[in-house]
Amino acid sequence: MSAVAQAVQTPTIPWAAISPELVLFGAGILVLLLDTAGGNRRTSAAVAFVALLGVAGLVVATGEDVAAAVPVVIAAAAILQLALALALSRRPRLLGAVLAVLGFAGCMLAAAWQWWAATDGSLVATETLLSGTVAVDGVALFTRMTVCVAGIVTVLLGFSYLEDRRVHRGEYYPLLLLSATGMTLLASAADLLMVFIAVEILSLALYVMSGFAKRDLASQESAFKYFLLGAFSSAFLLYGIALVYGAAGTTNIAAAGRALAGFEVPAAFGIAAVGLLLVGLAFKVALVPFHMWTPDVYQGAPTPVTGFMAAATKAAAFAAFLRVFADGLAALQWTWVPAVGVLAAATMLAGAILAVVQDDLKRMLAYSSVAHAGYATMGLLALSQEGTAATMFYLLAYAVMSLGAFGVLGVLERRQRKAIAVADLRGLGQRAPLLAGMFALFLLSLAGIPGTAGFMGKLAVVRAAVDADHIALPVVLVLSSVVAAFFYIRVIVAMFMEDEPAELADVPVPASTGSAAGLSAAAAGVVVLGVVPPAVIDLAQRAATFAG
Amino acid sequence: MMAVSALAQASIVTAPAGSPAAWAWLLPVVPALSAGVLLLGGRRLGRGAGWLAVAISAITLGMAGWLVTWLAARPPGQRRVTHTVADWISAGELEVGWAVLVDPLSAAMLLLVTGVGTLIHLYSIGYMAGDERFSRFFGYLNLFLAAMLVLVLGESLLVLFVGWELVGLCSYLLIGFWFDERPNASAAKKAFVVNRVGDVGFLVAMFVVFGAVGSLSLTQVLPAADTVAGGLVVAVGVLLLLGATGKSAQIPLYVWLPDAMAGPTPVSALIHAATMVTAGVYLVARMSPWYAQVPGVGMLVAAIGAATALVAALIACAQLDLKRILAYSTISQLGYMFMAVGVGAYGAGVFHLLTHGFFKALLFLAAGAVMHAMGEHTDIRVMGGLARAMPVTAVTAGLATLAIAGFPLTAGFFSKERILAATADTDGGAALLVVGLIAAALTAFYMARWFWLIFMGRPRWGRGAAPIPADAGRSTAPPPPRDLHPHEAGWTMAVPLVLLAVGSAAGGLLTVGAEHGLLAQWLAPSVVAFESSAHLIGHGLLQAIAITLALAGLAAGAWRYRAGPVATSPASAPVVGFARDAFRVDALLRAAVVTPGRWLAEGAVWVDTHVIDGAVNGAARLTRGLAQGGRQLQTGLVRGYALAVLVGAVVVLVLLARTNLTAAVFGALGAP
Amino acid sequence: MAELPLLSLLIALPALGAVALALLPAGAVGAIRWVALAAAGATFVVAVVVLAVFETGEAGFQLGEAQPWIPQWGIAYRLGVDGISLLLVLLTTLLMPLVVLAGWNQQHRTKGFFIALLAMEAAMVGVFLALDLILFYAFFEVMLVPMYALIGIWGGVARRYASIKFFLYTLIGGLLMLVAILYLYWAAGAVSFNYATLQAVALSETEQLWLFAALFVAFAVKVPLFPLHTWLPDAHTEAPTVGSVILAAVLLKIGGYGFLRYSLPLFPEATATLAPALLALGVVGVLIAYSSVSHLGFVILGAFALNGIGAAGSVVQMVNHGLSTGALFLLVGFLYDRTHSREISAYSGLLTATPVLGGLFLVTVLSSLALPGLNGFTGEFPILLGTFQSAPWAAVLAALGVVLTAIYLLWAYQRMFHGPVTGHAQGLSDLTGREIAVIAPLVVLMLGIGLYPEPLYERVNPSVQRVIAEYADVEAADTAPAAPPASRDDDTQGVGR
Amino acid sequence: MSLAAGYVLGLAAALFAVGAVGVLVRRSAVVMFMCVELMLNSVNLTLVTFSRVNGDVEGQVLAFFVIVVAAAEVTVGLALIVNLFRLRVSTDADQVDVLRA
Repeated sequence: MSAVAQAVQTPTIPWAAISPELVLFGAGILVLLLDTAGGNRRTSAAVAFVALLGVAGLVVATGEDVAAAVPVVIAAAAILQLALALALSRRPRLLGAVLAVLGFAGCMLAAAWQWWAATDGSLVATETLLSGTVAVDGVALFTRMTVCVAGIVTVLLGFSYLEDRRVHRGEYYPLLLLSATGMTLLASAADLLMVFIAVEILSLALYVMSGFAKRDLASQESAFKYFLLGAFSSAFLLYGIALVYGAAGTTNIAAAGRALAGFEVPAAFGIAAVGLLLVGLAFKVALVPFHMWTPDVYQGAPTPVTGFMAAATKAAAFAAFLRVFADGLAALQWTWVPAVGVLAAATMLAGAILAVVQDDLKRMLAYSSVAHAGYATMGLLALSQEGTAATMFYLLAYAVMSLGAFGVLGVLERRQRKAIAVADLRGLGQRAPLLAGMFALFLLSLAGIPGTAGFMGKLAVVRAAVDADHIALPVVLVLSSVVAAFFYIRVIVAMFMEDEPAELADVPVPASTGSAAGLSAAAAGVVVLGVVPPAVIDLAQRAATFAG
Repeated sequence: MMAVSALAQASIVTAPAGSPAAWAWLLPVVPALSAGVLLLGGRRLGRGAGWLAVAISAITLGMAGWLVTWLAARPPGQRRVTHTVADWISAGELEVGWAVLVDPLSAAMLLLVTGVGTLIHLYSIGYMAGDERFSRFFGYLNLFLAAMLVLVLGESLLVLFVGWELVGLCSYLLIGFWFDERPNASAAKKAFVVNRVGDVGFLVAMFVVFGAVGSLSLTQVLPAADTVAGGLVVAVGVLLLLGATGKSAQIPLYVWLPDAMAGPTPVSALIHAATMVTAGVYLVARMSPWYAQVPGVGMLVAAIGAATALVAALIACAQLDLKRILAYSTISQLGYMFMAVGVGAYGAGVFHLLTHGFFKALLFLAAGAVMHAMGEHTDIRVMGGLARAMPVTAVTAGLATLAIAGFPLTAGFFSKERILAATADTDGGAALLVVGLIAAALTAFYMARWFWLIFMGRPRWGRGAAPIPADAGRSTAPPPPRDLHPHEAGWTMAVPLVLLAVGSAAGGLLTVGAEHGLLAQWLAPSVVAFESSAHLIGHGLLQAIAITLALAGLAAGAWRYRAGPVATSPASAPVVGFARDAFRVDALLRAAVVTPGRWLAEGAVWVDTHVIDGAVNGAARLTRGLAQGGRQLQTGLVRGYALAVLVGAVVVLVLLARTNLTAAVFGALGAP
Repeated sequence: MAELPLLSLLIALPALGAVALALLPAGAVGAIRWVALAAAGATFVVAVVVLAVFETGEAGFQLGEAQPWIPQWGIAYRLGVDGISLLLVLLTTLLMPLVVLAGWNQQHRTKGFFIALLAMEAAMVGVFLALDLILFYAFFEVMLVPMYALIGIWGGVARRYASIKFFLYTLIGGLLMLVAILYLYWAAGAVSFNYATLQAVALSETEQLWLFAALFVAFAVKVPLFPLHTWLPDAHTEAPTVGSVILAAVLLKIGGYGFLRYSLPLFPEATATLAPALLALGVVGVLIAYSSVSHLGFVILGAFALNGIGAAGSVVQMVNHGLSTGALFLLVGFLYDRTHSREISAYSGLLTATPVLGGLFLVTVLSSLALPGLNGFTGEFPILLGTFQSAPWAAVLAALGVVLTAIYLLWAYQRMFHGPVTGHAQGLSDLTGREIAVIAPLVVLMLGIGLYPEPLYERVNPSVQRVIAEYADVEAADTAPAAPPASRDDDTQGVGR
Repeated sequence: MSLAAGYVLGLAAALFAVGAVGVLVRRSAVVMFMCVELMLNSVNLTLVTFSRVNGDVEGQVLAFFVIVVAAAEVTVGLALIVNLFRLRVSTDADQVDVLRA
C-alpha cells in the first residue's frame, strides 16, 4: 500500500511533529491578516480573535492525538497575539516585527519541546510521520534552531533598514515567516517530494523578498535572476527526483537510498538521478559552478534579506543535502563523494579568489559565502556523525557571523544610502569604534581567527575531514583561507588604518535599538561559539546522532 | 729535525686556599670595577679620575708582583696553579668556569701588562690633561687593563677568548676615542672588524679542540695534545694562527694596526705596541704543547712572522708619520716574535715580547711627547732639531732607538740575537735567518731615520724652518704654526719615559745566566720548547753579523737623513711611493674583499626584493589574475548563469559516470 | 602559593588588563597608562613568583594546569612550564612593562594601543605555556591580530603593506600547522590534543617529513628563516617602536620555541633527516645581514645541531636576542621620538650630543654582536660549538657571520654616533629618566647574563636534554629497534605536579 | 519497462532538453520562464510514466504537487517580470545586467 493511500485512510495528522512549522506558518498568516486589517483596532482585534478561535478549533478537532502540552502552548501564544494586536494596532510594522520574533521564538520552543519529547519517546516515530515525508531528527531540530536564530536577528536588523529605505511593507514579515517555514520543512524533509515542496516554499518567499525594493532596479534584477535560475535549477532537482522515483520506485529518501544501494556503474538512471539531485541541491547551497546567481542576488537584495538568505537558506539547504546525500545515498558514496569533493574544492578556491577583486562589500561577502559553502561541504563529505555535527555547527557559526557582517553593512547603507564599497569604510574605526570593532570581529571570524565562531567551525569541519582520511580538502581550505584573509583584512585596514575622507565626516552613523540588539546578539554568538563552544558542539553532536 | 723537549711540562695544580693565586681573580676585577666607576661617574672626579686609574693600575702591579714572588718561591714543578671562582657557561656537555691559570708564562705577561700599564696610566695624566673626555679615557684604560688580565689569566681557552675580545673592544674604543673625526671612527671599526676575522679562526679552533678533547679548560687541553689526531692538531694550529695574526697584526691581517694610530698616543704605546698586540704571541706560546706536535705548523708561524717582519720594515722605511713608522715597526717586531715562537724558541719570543714592550712603549710615549710639543703634528718632515728643546725625550727615545735597532748590550740586542740564534738552530731555518737579518738591518735604518728627522739636524719648524724638498712626499698636511715653542712635558710624562728607558737598557739582564737565559728557564714549566740538532752558524759569528748589520743600518739612516728629508730620485720614486702606500694592501683588500662583499650584499637584497618578494607578489598577482578571469565569466546575464548550471550539470554527470577516473584524481590529492 | 593557578594568572592578568582598558573612557589617558603598566607589572611579578617556585633541575613540565575546554574534540586548556618556556615567559613579561613605559607618551589612540599591547602579552605568554596543541595554535593565531593592529594602526608610512604582508605570511604558516596538528591527532587515534599524547604517536618517516614541513612553514615564518623572512624588514621598518620591540624581542622567538617544543620532539626522524638542510637555511639566515634574521639563524643552528650544547645555547640565545634587540629597538625608538627619522644617514655625532644614549646604544650593539662578557656571546658560542660537533661546515660559515654582524652593526653605529655633530643631532636632548629606567634593566641583564649565565643554563639544560634525548633514541633505533624509551611513558601521564 | 514507457521517457527527456536550451537561447524573460515551465512539465510526464511503470500512484501525486507549485511560481514569476518591465520597459533578459562581475 502506498504511502499516500495510507495517509488517506488514516487521516491522523501528527500535529506535534510539525508544530514548529505550524507556529511559523501560523504566525505568518496571522501577521498577514493583521496587516490587511491595516491598523484598524477593531479589525485587528477581530482577526486575532478569529485566529484564536481557529487554533482552539484545531485543538478540539484533533484533541486526542495531540500531547497535552501543545494546546496550552498554542492557546497561550494566541492570547499573547491578541494582546499584542490590541496594543500595537497603531504601529502595524512593529506589531509584525514583534509577532515575527515571537513566531521564531515559538518555533524554537516547539523544536526544543520536540527534542525533549523525542528523547522521551512520546513522539511518533519518524518512519510514520506524515507517511514518512517528515523526519523529526537531530539535523532537523538543530537546523530549525539555526533558522530561527537567523530569523530573529534578521527581524531585529531589518526594521530600521526597511524603514529608512521606505520599503517597509506589511507583507515582509509574513514572507519571512513563510520562507522560514519552508526552510524548517526542508530541514526535516524525509521524502524527496517534501524536499521539492519545501524548496519551493522557501524560494518563492525569498524571490519576493529579494525584489522587495520595488523601485530599485538592482533589487528587481536580483529577484528576477534568483527566480529564473531558481526555477531552472528546481527543474533539475525535480527531474532528479523523478528519476529516483523511476529507479527506486519510491521518493522516500531512506527507502530510495536502500533501493539504489545496489546499483552499479552502468546504470545510467541511477547516475542521472544522483547527478541531477546533486545539481539541484548544489544550486541551493551555491557550490561552484552553480554559484553564479549568488553574488548578483546577494548584492541586489535588501541587505537584511541577503543576510537571512546567507544564514538560513544555507543551513536549510545543507540539512537537505545532508539528509539526501550523507544519509540517504550514503551507500552510494563511491559515486558522489569524489564529485562533491571536486565541487567543494572548486567552491572554496573560487569563492575566495573571486572575492579578492570585489569592491562592493556586499558582493564580496556574497563570494565569501560561496567559499564558506565549500568549507561546510567538507563536514558532509566526511560521511560521519562527526562530519554531520561539524557541518551543522559550521552553519550555525556562519549564520551568526554572516548575519552580523551583513547587519553592519545594513547600518552603513542607512548612513550612506548607497552600496558600500571598501573605500567607504575609511576611518570608520575612529568615527564609530564599536560598529567598526564589531565588523572587524565578524570579518575575523569569517577569516577563521581563533577566539571566534569561524575558527571553531573550521576546526570542526577540518577535524571531521581529517578523521575521514581527507587530507587534500583541508589543504585546499588552507589555501582558500589565506586568499580570503586577504580581502577581509583589506576591509579592516580601511576601517582602522586609513583616514576618513572629508565627505564622509559629516554623515552621522545611524543607530537604532533593533540593529544594536541584532548586532550585539550576533557578536555575542560569534564570541560564545568561538570561546566556549562545548555546549553547542554537544548539541550538534547529539543532533547528529539523534535519529528521531 | 726538531724534537720535543725532554723537559716535560709541569702539571697544573689547584691553588692552595688563601694563596695569592687563589686571589688572582681580583687582578682583573679591581680595574674592571674601577672602570665601571670611572665610566659611570668619572666626570665628577675631575682630574682625580686619572689618579684613581693610576692607583688602581699600581695596585694591580703590586698584586702581580706579590703573585709572582709567591710563584717564584714554589718549586718549578709546582708553578702552574689554577683557581676556579665560579661556573660560567654549562650548556649541555660544555662546562666552562671563571677560572684563572697562574704559571710562569702568565706571570711574565702579568708583570709586563701591569708594569707598562701603570707607567702609561701615569703618562696619560699629563698627556690627556684638558681633554673633555678625560675620565672616560681612564675608564677605558682600566677596562683594558682588566681585559688584558683576563686574557693572560684565563684558565680556559674560552675565558682567554673573552679577554681576547675585550681587549679588542678597548682597542676599538680607544682608537676611536676622538670619534668626532670620521677617520678615527673608521680606523676603530677597521681594527675591530679585522680582528674579528682573525677571531673566526680562534673560534673554530676552539670548536675543534672541544670536539677532540671535550673541554676547553687548559688544564685538560694542554696535556691532551699528544692524544689528538695529527690532522686536528694541524687544524687547531693553523686556526689559532689565524686568530693570532689578527690580534698581533701579522700578514695578512696587519692592515688595521697602522690605522690604529688614530688613537691617543698612550693607547698606541700600551695597546698597540706593548701589550695587546702581543696576545697572539702569548697564545701560540700558551698552546705550545699543540704546536710541538706539528713542527710544520710552527714553521708556518715562523714564516709568516718573517715575512711580516720584512714587509713591515720595508714599509716603515718610507713612512712620513712618526706614529705610523712606529706602527709598522711594531708589526715588524711582532713578526720577529712569531718567528721565535714558530721555531719553538718561546723563551726568546717572550723575551723579545718583554723588551719590545719596554722600548716600543717608550718610543710611542716619546712620540707622544713630541706631538704634544709640535702641536699634534705628526709629519716627521716638519720636525728636526727637537733634541735641544726636549732633552729628556730625546735621550730616552735615542736609547729606545738603539735598543730596537739591536745596538749591542741593549735589551733589544739580546732578545733579537736570541731569536736569530734560535732560527739558526732550526732545521730549514736558513731562509728565516736571512730574512731576520735583513729585517734587522732595515729596522736599524728606519729607526735611525725616525730619530734623526725628529730630534737631530736643523729645525724645519718655527721661524727658522729649513725648506722641505718639494717632492719629498705627497702629503699635503699643513706645516705647523710658525710660533711653535716645543718644550718638555711635566714629570708625569717624563717619569715613565725614564723608567722605560731603564728597562730598554737593562732588559737584557733577564737573559744572563742559564743556558737559554733566566727567562727561558723561568718559562720552562709553561711551554714545551723544541730542541734542535741543527746548527747553521756559530752563535759568535751570528752575533758579529747582527751587530754589524745593526750598526750599518743605524749609520746609513743617520747619514742619509743627516740634513733632513730627502727628495726621492725619479728612479726610485715609484718604489718609495709604493712602500709609502703600504704596498697598496688596503686597496687590494678593498678590491678583493670589500667590493665583492658589497656586491654580495646587493645581490642578497636583489634576491629578496625580486625573487622572494617577487614570488610572493607573483602569487598575489596570480590570484588577482584568476579573479579577473573569473570576473569575465560573471557577465551579469542570466542566460550565462543558466548555461553555467547546465555545464555544471554535465560536469557532475561526467564526474559521476567516470567515478573511477575522478576517484583517481581526487584520491591522488587526498587520503594517504 | 602552590594553590594559585600561577600560569593562568600569567595569561589572565594582561587579558583582564586589556578588558579593563576597554571599559575605560578613551580620554582617560592617565588612567589608561597606569592600568596598562599595573597589569604588565603584575604579570611580571607573577612570572618572578613562577621563577621562584620553579624547581631547577627538573626536566619536565611544572606548575601544570589542565581543564577541559572542548571535551568533545579532546581539546583542553592545558598549561605547563619547563626550563625552555620559563625563560621565554620571563623575557616576555619583563619586556612588557618596559614596552608600556616606552610607549608612555603614545598620543594617537592611546586606549587601543595599550589594549593591543596587553592582548599581545596574553597571547604570547599563552603560546609559551600551552601544552594542548589546539590551545597553542589558538594563541599562536590570536597573537596575530594585535600585532597586525600595532603595525597597521600605529605604524609608519607604508604600514598597510607591511601589516598585510605580516598577516598573510603568518597566517599561511599557521593554517598549515593546523592541518598538521589535526593529522597528528588523527594519527594518535585518541580524542586528545594533549602535547604528551601526540608526542607519543608513532609516525612513519614519510608522515613525519610532511608534518615537519607543515610546521616548518609556521615556525620558519616566525623565526624568520630564509626564504620566508622578507616580511620582517618591512614589518620592522613600519612598526612603531614598541611593535618592533615586541616583534623582535618576543614574537620571533616563537619560531625557535616552536621548533624546539614541537618539531624536534614530535618528528625525530624527520628532524634528523632534515637537520642538514635546516642548518643550511640557518647559515643563510646568519649570513644575510638583517640583524634579527641573522641572530635567529643562530637559534636555528643551535636547535638543529641536535645536541645539548647547541639546543641549550639556542634557548639562551633567544633570551639574549630578546634583551639586546629589544633594547636596540627601544633606543632607536627614543631617537625616533625626538627626530622622527629612522634613516641612519640622518644622524651624525650622536655620541657627543647624547652621551648616555650613545653609551647605552654601544653596549647594546656590542651585546648584539656577541662580544664576550656580554650576554650575546653566552648563547652564540655554545650554539656554534654545538653546531660544529654535528656540522662543522655550518659552524664555520656561521662564524663568518659573526664578522658580518660586527661589520654592519659597527658601520651603523659609527655612522650615527661618531663624527661631527650635525643634522638631527644638533640640540638633541639626552635620555630622560623614564627612558633610562626602561633601558637600564635590559643593560643590567645583558651584563649579568654575559658574566653569569648559569641561572639560565641550569634551568634550560634538563629540559633541553629531554628534547635531545629523542635523538639518542633515533640513533639507538637505527641500530636496534627497541621499545619506546621510558621517558615517553612518563610523558603520557600528562602534566601535573 | 515497456517499450512505450521508454518512448515516453525519451520524449520527456527531449522536452526537458528543449526547455533547458530554450532558457539559454531565448532573450525574452517571459519565454525563458515558459521554457522553465516546459521543463517542469516534461518532468511531470516522466513522473506519470514512472507511476505507470511502477504501478503506484505516488508519481501522479507528485505530478499534482508539481502543477500546484508551477502555478505558484507563475504568479510570483510573472509579478516579478511585470515589475521589472515597469522599470525597464523591456523584458529582454540580456538587458538585466546591472549586477555583474
